[in-house]
Amino acid sequence: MKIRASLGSGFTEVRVLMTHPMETGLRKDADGKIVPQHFIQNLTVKLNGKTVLDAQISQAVSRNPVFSFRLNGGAKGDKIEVSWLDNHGESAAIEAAVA
Amino acid sequence: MRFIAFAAALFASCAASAQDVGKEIQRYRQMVAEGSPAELFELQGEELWKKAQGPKNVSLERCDLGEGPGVLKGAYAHLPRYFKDADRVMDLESRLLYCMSTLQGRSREEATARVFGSADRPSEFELLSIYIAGQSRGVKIEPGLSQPKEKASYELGRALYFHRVGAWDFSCASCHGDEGKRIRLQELPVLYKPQYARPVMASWPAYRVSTSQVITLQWRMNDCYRQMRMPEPTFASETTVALIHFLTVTARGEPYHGPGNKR
Amino acid sequence: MLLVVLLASAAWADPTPQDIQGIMQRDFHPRGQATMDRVVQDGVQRVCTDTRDRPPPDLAKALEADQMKTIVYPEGGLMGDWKRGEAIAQSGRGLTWNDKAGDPAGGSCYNCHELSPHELSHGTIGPSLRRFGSTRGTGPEVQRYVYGKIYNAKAYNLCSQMPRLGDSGTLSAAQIRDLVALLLDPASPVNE
Amino acid sequence: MNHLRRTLLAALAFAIARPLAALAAWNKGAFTATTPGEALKSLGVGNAAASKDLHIEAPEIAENGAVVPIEISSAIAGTNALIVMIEKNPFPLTARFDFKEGALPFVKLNVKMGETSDVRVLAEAAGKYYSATKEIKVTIGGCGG
Repeated sequence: MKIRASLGSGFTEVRVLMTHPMETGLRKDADGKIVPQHFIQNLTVKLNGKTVLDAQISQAVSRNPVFSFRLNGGAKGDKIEVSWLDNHGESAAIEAAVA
Repeated sequence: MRFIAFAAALFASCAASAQDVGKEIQRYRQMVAEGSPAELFELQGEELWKKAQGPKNVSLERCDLGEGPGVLKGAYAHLPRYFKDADRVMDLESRLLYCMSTLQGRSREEATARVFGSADRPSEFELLSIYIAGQSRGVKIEPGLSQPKEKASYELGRALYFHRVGAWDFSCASCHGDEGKRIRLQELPVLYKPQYARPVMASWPAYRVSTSQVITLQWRMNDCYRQMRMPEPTFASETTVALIHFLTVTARGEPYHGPGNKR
Repeated sequence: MLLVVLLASAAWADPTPQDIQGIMQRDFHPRGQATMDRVVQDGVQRVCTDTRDRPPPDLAKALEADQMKTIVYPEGGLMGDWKRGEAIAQSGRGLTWNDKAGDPAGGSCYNCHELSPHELSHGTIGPSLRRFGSTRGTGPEVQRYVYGKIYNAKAYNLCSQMPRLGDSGTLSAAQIRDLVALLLDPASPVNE
Repeated sequence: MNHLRRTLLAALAFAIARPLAALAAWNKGAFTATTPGEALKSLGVGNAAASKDLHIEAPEIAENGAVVPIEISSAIAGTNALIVMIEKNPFPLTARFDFKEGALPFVKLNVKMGETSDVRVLAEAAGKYYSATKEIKVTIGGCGG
């Protein structure tokens, strides 16, 4: 999982890259077995500890999801945290400061 | 990977003319490139480069890719080239294989058991390639061409490019021979001409969004021969390296800007 | 500068098709139905490689005549079912190492040709075949020409890039008849 | 965007198990609805007025349905949520983004499309809903061989 944040004019563009198979439950693996559903359901973005974006996503989001968001203003040192939770209860989070 | 088995786009009126189609495909590729997770695979490649493996339990960090042991900056952009220690012209993947055996003590059989990976598990060569290629961003493509064996490899590659063979009588030029040609919606660059080879060779290896896979030039040679209805080219063989060498020489001078993103 | 001169005059140093055949025998290995006999060039492949697809006319005529003799016409009519023909034209399967020998192959026609106006995703390596039947007619001679051309395109144009779909064992007589219908049957979308 | 300064951040990637902030519960009903109408009903969305201020930036033709890039931005004052629907997907509701204090109503994401279809986006602003639609043609890319 990786964040890349860049300052725009008046906003900070945050790009998040996540490794996740986002299985739809409709795909068969090499030997013909259905691969069970496995996808991120909740995505949260926090700026300096405060939730600024709450997202619910589905298996229709592409594998290894990449999202871009825009946060108001933003300056050096702002702390951005992105976390996700999937339908298996697994989760991950990443934290970074705007350079 | 696909959500549902594909349905071809059968729709009532076929309003889009050829130019619109081409323009829209470019737009699709440009937007796909902006939102590509390729960087994640570069990170994994870096970890693998530093990971001790094989009977000698050593990492690849002392591997000499042509710019000196462990030197990554610009190494990819200067391959393929002649290596005195192996007395052979090598591309990145064949050189990595050489280091796996000499430094790590791994057998060819073990190291090449899975040279092409899957979306769930990329192969070592794919992860290492995308990481190492990324270390040549901005460096001009300048493969070796001064040594006698480098010239011979270039000439072999050129002859292979036009060699018609296989159950369907194809050569590389059958598809990559004339300007403005397409297979389905896939434009076919005329790779023996510098202006078309440059943008292509500056963007391999690449992340292919449709399969979520890292794809390398060794895979590309393998898969093209498969579609030429030929038997399989041996991984890192002289034939594959010579073809890659010919394409890279044809693209000389272009600053490398990969790893790229493909549909 | 030396380098440019070298490249320009490198033609004499290029390996010959025979050299390449030897290198391929060393650098390739069989996989699935893709066996090593395929690395051996036949006369057509050798001449077209040597002359970069521009064979001298008299040699081309002679070799085209040989290729014409390979075409086997089935008993009865040459027009099959255009609907099956559309499926064959869409399918890219056949003769690769991950196709199972014996499974029905496709003609890969849409890879190179425009056919039905409803298929946006078509190639441009071959000429557009839009309205082929409505412009060329659908009589027995045209049917015979189309059947023969699909069976062995090299009989009509020695160094054509079109595979010899019948001669190579890719398509059966029935499948070629269905493609003839796709091109010539007035009801086929190709002729809309 | 061209004045965008690209700054690569040091990325600390770690999997944590610490409790996550109170999450908007994943709306199972809406995400498992098999028609756009059903999905909207479970989201409690009434009729939505078409609006030119709700922009969908996406290619008209996607070479591949596995990854279709879509950029959505709303110029409707007070937009606090964006909803993405792909009409012809088996489960049309694809994503819902709730923007809190500090985030702009903008998102770029890659979605999967089973076939050529309309992409319908809804914006929620001050309790009212607005919509925009764009058709994306999905074809088979590559050599099909």
